[in-house]
Amino acid sequence: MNAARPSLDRNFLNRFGILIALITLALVLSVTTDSFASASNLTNVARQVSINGILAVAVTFVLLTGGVDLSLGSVVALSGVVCALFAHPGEYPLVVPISMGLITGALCGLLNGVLVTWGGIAPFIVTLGMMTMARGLALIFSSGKPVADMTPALTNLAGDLGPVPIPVLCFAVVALLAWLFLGRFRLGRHLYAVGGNEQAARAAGVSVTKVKLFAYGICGLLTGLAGVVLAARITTGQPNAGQAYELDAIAAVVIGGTSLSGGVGSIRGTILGVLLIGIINNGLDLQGVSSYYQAVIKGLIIVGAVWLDRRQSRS
Amino acid sequence: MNAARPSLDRNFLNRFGILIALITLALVLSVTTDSFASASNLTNVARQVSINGILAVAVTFVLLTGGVDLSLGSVVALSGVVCALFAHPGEYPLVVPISMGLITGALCGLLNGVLVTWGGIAPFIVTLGMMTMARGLALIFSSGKPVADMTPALTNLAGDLGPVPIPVLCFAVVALLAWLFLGRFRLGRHLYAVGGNEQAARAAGVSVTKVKLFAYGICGLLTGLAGVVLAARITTGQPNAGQAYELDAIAAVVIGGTSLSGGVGSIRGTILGVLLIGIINNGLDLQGVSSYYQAVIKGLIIVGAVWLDRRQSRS
Amino acid sequence: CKKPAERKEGEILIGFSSRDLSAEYTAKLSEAIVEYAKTKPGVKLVMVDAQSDVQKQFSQVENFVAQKVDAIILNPCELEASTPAVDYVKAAKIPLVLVNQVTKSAGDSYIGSNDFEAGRIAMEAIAKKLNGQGGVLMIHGIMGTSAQLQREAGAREVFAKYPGLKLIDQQTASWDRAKAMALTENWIQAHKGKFQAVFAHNDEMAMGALLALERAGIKKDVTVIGIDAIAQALTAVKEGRLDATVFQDAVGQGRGSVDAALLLARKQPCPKENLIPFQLVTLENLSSFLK
Amino acid sequence: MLRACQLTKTFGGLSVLQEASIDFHPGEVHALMGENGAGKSTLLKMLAGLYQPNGGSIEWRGQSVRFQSPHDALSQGIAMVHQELMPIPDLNVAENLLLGMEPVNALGWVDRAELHRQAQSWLKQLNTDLDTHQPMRRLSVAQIQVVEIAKALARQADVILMDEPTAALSNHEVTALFSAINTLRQRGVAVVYTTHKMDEVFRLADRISVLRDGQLVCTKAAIEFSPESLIAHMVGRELAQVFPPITTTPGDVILEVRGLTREPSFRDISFTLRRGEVLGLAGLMGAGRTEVVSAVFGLTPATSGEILLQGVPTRITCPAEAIAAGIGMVTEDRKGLGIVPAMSVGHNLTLAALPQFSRSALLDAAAERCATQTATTDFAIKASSPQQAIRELSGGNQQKVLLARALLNRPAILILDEPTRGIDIGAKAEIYALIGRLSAQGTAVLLVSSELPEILSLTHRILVLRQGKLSAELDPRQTNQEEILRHAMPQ
Ligand SMILES: Nc1ncnc2c1ncn2[C@@H]1O[C@H](COP(=O)(O)OP(=O)(O)OP(=O)(O)O)[C@@H](O)[C@H]1O
Ligand SMILES: Nc1ncnc2c1ncn2[C@@H]1O[C@H](COP(=O)(O)OP(=O)(O)OP(=O)(O)O)[C@@H](O)[C@H]1O
Ligand SMILES: [Mg+2]
Ligand SMILES: [Mg+2]
Repeated sequence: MNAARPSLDRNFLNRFGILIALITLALVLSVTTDSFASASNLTNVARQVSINGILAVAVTFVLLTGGVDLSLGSVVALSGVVCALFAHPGEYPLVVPISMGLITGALCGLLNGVLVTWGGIAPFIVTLGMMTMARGLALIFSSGKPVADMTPALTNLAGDLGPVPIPVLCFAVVALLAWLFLGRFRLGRHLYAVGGNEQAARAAGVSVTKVKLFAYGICGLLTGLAGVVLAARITTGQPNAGQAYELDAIAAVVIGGTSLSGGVGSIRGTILGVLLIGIINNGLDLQGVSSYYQAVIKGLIIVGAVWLDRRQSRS
Repeated sequence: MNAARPSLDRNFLNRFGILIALITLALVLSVTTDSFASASNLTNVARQVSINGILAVAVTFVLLTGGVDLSLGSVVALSGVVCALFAHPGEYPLVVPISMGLITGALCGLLNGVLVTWGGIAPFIVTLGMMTMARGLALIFSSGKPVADMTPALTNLAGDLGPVPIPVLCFAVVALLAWLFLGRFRLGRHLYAVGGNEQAARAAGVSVTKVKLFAYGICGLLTGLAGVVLAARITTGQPNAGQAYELDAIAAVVIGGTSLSGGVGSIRGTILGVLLIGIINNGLDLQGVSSYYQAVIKGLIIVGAVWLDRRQSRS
Repeated sequence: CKKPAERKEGEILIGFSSRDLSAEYTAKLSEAIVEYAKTKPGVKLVMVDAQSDVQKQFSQVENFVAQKVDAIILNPCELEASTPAVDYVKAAKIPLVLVNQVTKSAGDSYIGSNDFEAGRIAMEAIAKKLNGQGGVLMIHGIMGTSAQLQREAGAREVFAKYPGLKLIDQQTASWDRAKAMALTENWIQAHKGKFQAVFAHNDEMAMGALLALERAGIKKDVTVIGIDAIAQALTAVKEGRLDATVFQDAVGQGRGSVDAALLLARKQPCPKENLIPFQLVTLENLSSFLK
Repeated sequence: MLRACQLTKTFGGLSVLQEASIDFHPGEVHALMGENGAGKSTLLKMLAGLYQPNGGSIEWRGQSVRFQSPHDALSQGIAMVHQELMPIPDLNVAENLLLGMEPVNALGWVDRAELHRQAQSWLKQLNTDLDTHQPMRRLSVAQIQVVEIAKALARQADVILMDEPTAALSNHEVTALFSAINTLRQRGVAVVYTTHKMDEVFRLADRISVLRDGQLVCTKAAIEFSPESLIAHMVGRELAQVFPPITTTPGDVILEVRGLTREPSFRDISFTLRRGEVLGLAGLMGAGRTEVVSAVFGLTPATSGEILLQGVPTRITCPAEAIAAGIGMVTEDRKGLGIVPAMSVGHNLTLAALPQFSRSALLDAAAERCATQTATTDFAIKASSPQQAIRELSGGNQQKVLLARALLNRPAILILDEPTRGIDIGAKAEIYALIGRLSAQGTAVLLVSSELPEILSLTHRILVLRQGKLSAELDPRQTNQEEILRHAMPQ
C-alpha cells in the first residue's frame, strides 16, 4: 500500500509544530545559557518532568474517551499521604506502602468511572467533586500534618538507578506500556472508538461502560503511582501537595494534539507536550527571568507552540 | 400551541433535582441552625454568591458555544488590579477605574476569542495561556503588592442600596440581561446553534466567528465586572485574588445543566447552580464543620445533587 | 540580550529560590534579598519562584546545583517536604542558607524567625486585650502548610495557658482575603455576640475579617490581629482599625541571608543561626515600623 | 445564472474534481449524476461556499465571485440541502428550520409565535406536519431530512443545491418535494439536484451532467438520455439487470419475535425469520421500522415481549450481546450510530470484529490490513488509503464500509436499515447481489427500506408497519406498491 505513506507523513506533520517549538526552544537555551545543554541539567529536566509525565499519560486515557479528570492533583496528595502512612521505618515491607498508594489512586479513579458511567454524571462534575473529596481525605488521614518519617527504602525510589533517576524510569515504562496498549490492544482501540463516537462504538458492540471504567481506573492507578513517586521524592506525605497538577498534565496532553472532545490523540504527542512544558519551566529558571514575566512568557510559548502546530497540520 | 406546555414542564423538571437538593439543603440548615433562615444571613448568602454568580453567567456564554474559559480567576485579579490602579482618591472620576476594569476584562476575553477563532487553537489551551498571562500581568502591574488606597466612591460599590447589597444588584441585572439575551435575541439563539452543531450553524449562514468572538468578549467583560466588584469588596486590587474561581463558576454552570460540549443550558440553571454552591459554603460555615470534612461534604453534595438531577430528568 | 546566568571570572553566583512571589510577605523578603545583593560588588544573584510547590522548588534547587552556583539561599516551602532539597544541596557540598522557614535538616545557616513564635505573640496579645476571657475565632492559612501548622501551634499554647479563652470556631481561608471576608460574614451570622476576637494566620485574612466586621458594624466589639505586618495592615493599625499585627523583619532577614551566603561562599565562618525576633505592632509602637 | 468555470478541488494532494465547468440556468432542474465519490458533493459544496476551490472560478450573474463562507453564498441567494444531515439537536424544529433568519420584532427579540408559524407553513409545503416545538434530537432521520429541505426552501434563494435530498424519504414526502420543486422551477429558481434514484432524475431533470472520477463526462438535456445510457455514462460500462432473482427457499426459523413493545414507538410486534430468508419491513416515515429493528439489535431494548433465537428465548440488552448472538446490523443513522469519524477506514471496518484480529489481547495489524484490503476491493470502496479518516470519504463509500463491517462477523441474522441510502447505482446492484448471495448461504436478512421496488424485488415476505403496529404480511409476488401503501397509510 503505497498510499499509506502520505497519511503517515501527515501524522508526523501533525505534531511537527510542537517538535519545531521544542527544538527551537532547546537550541535557544543551549546558546543563551551555559548550563542547559549539560548532562546534569538534562537529567534534571527528565527528573522534573517525570511526575507531570506520569500524570499526563494517565489523563490521556481519560481524555481519549472524551472525559476529563480534574482530581489528579488531589489524588496525588491523597495517595502520597496513604503511602507515607504505611511507610514508617520497620513497620511494613516496602511493597505495602507502594501498593496502598497505588490502590488508593485506583479506587479514586474507579469511583470516578462508576459515577461517570452508571451515575451518568458529567466527568467535569464527578472529578471536581473527587478533587475536593480527595483533598479533604488527605487532610483527614494526615490530621492536616505532613506525614514524615518514611523508610529510606521508599525514599530511595526517588534516587538513581545507575545514571538514570528512578522517577524517569517509571515515566518511561509507563509511557511505553501506554503506547503499546493504545496502539496494539483491543481495549486501546475501543478507547479511541468510544471517544470518537460513543453511540457508534456501542452499536459496534463495544462495551462503553467497561471501556470508561477502565480508562478512569488506569488513570487513577497511574495517579497513585505519581503520588508515591512524589512522596518518595519529597520524603513526606504532604496533604496539600499537587495543587493544580491536573492543569499542567491536561495542558501537556492537549498541547500534544489530543482533543478534549475525545477520540484523537497519542502518547507520543503527550510526551512532546510534557517535554515542552518541562523545558519551558527549566529554561525560564535558567535564564533567570523574573517570575512575573515567566508567567506571561510561559503562557505565550504554550499558545504559540500550539498555534504553530495547528498551522502546520492545516497546510 | 398546547405542545409548548410539556416542553416547558420538561425543561422545568430538567432542573428539578437541583431544585430539590437546594430546598432540602435550605430546610436542613433552617432546622439545624438558628441563623440560616434569618434575613441578614440570606442577604449574606446573596452577597457572597454574587461574584461567583457574575462569573458563572459570564462563562455560561462560552460554555454554550462548546468552549471553556479557564482564565476567569486570573482576569478577575487583573481587572481588579487595573481598576484599583486608577482608583486612588482624587485622581480620576469614578467612571474611569470602573471602565478600565471592564475594558481590561473585555480585552482579555476578546483576545481569547481571537485566538480560538482565527488562531484555531483549542479553547482549553488558549484560556490556560491567558490564565497564566493575566496572572503575570496582574503581578507586573501591581509590582506584586496589593494595590490599596482606593477611593471610597469605589469601595462603596460593595455596600448596600437600600436593603440590597450592590453586588447582588449587579448579579441580578447581569443574570436578567443574559437570560433575556440568550432566550430572546437572535445572537443568543445562534450561540446555542454554534454550540450544538458548529458545522450546521456555519452551513446555515451563521457567522461562527462573530458568535464566538461575542461569547468570549462578553465573558471577558463580565469577568472584568466581577474583578471590579471584588476589588470594591476587599478594598484592594489583589494580584493573587481569584485563584481557582473558574472552577467554582464552571461547576455552578454545569450543575445547572449546561453541557460542557455546548448547545445546552440556561441562565436559570446557572443561577440554581450558583445558589447551591453558595448555600453549601455558607451552611458548612454556619454548622462549624471542620475544614477537612467541609471539603469532603462539599464534594459529596455537588456530585449527589447532579446525580439526583440526572435521574430526575431521565425518568 | 544579556545572559543572566553567565559568569564572569571571580564572580560569586548565588541562587535563590523564593517560596511564593505572589504572597506579599515573601515578595517583600525576596525583593530585599535581590536589592541587597545588587549593592555587593562581584556578586550575581539569580532568583526563582517556587509558587508554593515543593516539588517545583526541589527542581529549582537541582537546577542551581547543576549550574554549580557558589551558594544557595532557600526560602523553603515546607518544614518536612522541603528537607530532601536541603539534603540534596548538602550532598552536593554547596553552601546553603535557609531563610524564614526551617526544614528537618539544617542548612549551613538559618536566618529568620519562628512561625510558632508569631502565633504565640499574636494570641498573647489577644489574651491580654481580652483579659484572658472571651471567645476567639481562628482563620487558618492553607491547611497542612508549615506556616499554618506552626502559627496554629503557637496560638494553641496560649489557649492552654488561659482557660478563659475559648476557641469558638476555626476554619481555613487559604491565605485569601475574599475568602476570609466571606467566612467572617458567615461567622457573624452563626456566632454573633459570642466572640470578642479574631486571630488570622496572616494579615491578608485579617484584613478580610476586619472588612466584614466593619460592614456589620461590630468591629468595635471585636479585636482583630494578623501576622506579617504588610503595608495595608500597618496603615489599618495606624487608622485604629486593626488592633495589631506581628512584624517580621523582611529586610533584616533578606540582608542577613545574603551576608551569610557571601560568608559561606568565601569559606569564611558564619553563625549557624541568626534569629530575628517577631515584634507585635500596635498603635503605640507603630511609628518605628512605618518607613 | 450560476456558472462553475473549470472548478478544481484537491484534498491533501488528492484531486477529487478536475476542471469541471457547468452552467446552471434559472427555471431549470439540473441533475448532477455520478457514482459514489465522483465529486458531486464536493462540487456543490464549493458552489455553496463550504469549500474553497483550488482552481477555476465561480461566476454569479456574469461576475466572478469568491465565497469565503456559506454566509456569502446565502446572501447572494444560493442555498443548499446537505447530504450529511446537520441537525442542531437541542434547538427545536422551528429554530433549526429558520436558523439565521429568525423573524424579529421591533425590540430585536425573536418573535416566537411568528417563528413557529413560518416554520409550520414551510413544512406544510412539503406535506409534513411536525410539532415545531419539539427538539430536533427527537426526530427520525427522515424527519430531519424534511426539515433540512424546508430550511433551504425557507431561504427563498435563487439557486437551491440539493444533495441527495430524498435519500431518507419515503414516496409520500418525495412526491411533496417534487411538487415543491416544480413550483420553484416555475418561479424561475435554478435547482441543482443529485440523487442515486434513477426514476427521480427522469421525473425531474431538465438537464443532466454526469461526473466520473472527478471529471465532467457530459452535460445534455434529460431527454437525450435513456436510463441505460445514463448509467453507462456514469459507470463507464453497461450495467445489466439490477435486481437478482430470488432463488433460495427459506430454511427453519432462526429468529422469532413475540409481542415486542416499546411505547410509544411500537407495540405488539410478532414475526418470524427463517434461515436464508429475506424479510422486508415496509412503512411510512416514522412508522417505527427503525425502532423495531433497533430493539431486536439491543440498541434501544423493548420494554416487553420476547426474542427467540433458534427457539431459545434470549435477552438482548445491548448491541454487544446481539453481535455475540450472531446478529449484525447496518443502522440508518450513518453519522450518529455508524462511523467513528476521526478513525481510519481500516479501524472503522474492523471495529466490531476485533476479536478476529487479536492474538491474545494483542491486535494483529497484518491480519487487519489484509481484511481491510479485501473489503476495499470487494466493496469497491474509494479511499486514498486504509489510513484515511473515514469522515473524509464520500457518503456512499462510508456506507459501504459500514456494510463491510457488519459482514466481517459473518452474522447469521443481518439487519439492514436503509442499506442503499446514498449508494450509487453500480454499488446498489452489488449490494442486491450480496443480499442474494447471503441468502443463498443461509443468512437471514431483515431489510428495512423506503424504496418499495427494492422491497418488492428482493424479499421473500413483506411486513408492513403502520403507526407502530404490524398491519399486514404480504407476498411480494402477489402484491404491488399500491397495496403496500394502502396498508402503510394511517387510517
Ligand atoms: N474533507 C475531505 N478530505 C479528503 N478527501 C475528501 C474530503 N471530502 C471528500 N473527499 C474525497 O473526495 C471524493 C469525492 O467526494 P464527494 O463527497 O464529492 O463524492 P460524491 O460524488 O458526493 O459521492 P456520494 O454519492 O457517495 O455522496 C471522495 O473520494 C472523497 O473521499
Ligand atoms: N429518540 C426519540 N425520542 C422520541 N421519539 C422518537 C425518537 N426516535 C424516533 N422517535 C419517534 O418514533 C417514531 C418511529 O420512528 P422510526 O425512526 O422508527 O421510524 P421509521 O419507520 O424507521 O421511519 P424513518 O426511519 O423513515 O423515519 C417516529 O414518530 C419518531 O419521531
Ligand atoms: Mg455526496
Ligand atoms: Mg427508519
